Amino acid sequence: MPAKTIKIQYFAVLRELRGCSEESVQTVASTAVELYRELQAEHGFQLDPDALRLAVNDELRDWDTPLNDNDSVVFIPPIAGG
Amino acid sequence: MPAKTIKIQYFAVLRELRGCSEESVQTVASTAVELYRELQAEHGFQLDPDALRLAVNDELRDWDTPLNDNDSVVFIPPIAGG
Amino acid sequence: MFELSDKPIDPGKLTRRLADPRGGGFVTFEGWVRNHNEGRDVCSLEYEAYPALCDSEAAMILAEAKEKFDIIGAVCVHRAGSLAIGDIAVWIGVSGVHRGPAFAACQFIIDEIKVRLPIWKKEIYTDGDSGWVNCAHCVVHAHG
Amino acid sequence: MFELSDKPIDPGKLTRRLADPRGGGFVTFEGWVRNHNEGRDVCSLEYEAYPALCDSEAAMILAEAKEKFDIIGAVCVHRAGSLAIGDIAVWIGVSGVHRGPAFAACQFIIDEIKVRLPIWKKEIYTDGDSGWVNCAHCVVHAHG
Repeated sequence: MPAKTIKIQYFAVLRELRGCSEESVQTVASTAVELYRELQAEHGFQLDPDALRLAVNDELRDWDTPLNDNDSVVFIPPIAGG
Repeated sequence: MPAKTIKIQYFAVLRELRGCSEESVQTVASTAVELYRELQAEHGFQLDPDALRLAVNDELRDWDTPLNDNDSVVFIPPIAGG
Repeated sequence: MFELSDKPIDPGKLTRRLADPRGGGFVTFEGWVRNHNEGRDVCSLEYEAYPALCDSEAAMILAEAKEKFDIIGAVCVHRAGSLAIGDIAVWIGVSGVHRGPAFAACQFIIDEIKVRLPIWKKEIYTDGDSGWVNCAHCVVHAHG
Repeated sequence: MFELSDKPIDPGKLTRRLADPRGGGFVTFEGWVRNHNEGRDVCSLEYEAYPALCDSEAAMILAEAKEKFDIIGAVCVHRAGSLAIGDIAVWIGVSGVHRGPAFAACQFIIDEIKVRLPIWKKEIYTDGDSGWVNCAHCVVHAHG
């Protein structure tokens, strides 16, 4: 499976845990949940996917959404607006 | 029964029908509804007491409230605030 | 706090009276003068009030709201005099620690204000006619 | 209309956008920064937002409100950045011909905004500690 380039934006607690707002990664992950598992392993994120929501290309998506080259991904921590 | 002096304030449609905002009347009426009936007879008010509410000395009262000398009375037409 | 006002209502100023560091939710209601009512084109309005009874009824309504709902503060101002389309006829502001009670109290207050405050509204129509709102039958009888 | 704003919210200016001669009832909600939350004394807040998804979700919420309720217009502005106690974090205004739908729509919009907009709130406490609201377990795990 060829590697894809995925842009990731981090917000709030994940931005602090990762130590940056944005990065591009090379991955062979076929779905968003696989990508998240890779990042968890690499950075030690302790948040379970169940606690997060997912956006791909700025739209809310399921965790088993397939990833394409140049997709932009956001893992959304528990929100607290208003 | 001795005559009492009653101050009457008129508002809205009753003020227009009576042609004044306030007057003092001498009356032997023992209750507010009797006074209203006298005024109806004198000025041709066609509004039924059922369509009005009553205040005596700036407090809401029943129509059979007894009147005392120097009481202040308001007959309240249907309201429309807000 | 309730006030009958002959002057335009200033929501910003009234809001500042309700500022409170404990407050998390703030709900306001403004009643605006509409350009139509019951199928007729309205040009302007005259509000007439019975001040003493307005004050005591409004104080009672605000006290009831504070008893029924978990709110911090409530303010209501009602206009008297001549109003144009778009003018604020009544302003209600309610602050609370949480928003649910603030919404409920604000609705309660305007509902009660509408049925309990001795205030009358004369509509002046674009065709030159005019009439006391909710008093169509009074006028008919008066002319009858 | 929805807007994320880095600057203080001006309710008067936003209200003027909703002025409409047909409007009879106007309801607003302001979310204020409280000096306490879940038993802790709060000193200030940082709001962080994911702008692109905020815009599309908020547009959807406002469209849903207009479909569900008989209203004329609805505006929502949410702050981003540093806020002090008493600052307006979110402002919603809804105009309607009648007040019932305006109240219902305003409540609907704030309820949906709270659960759907990707916005995060970091509370800075008077004891110097800080934390992401609704994310206590995230922080615990992060330190674990």
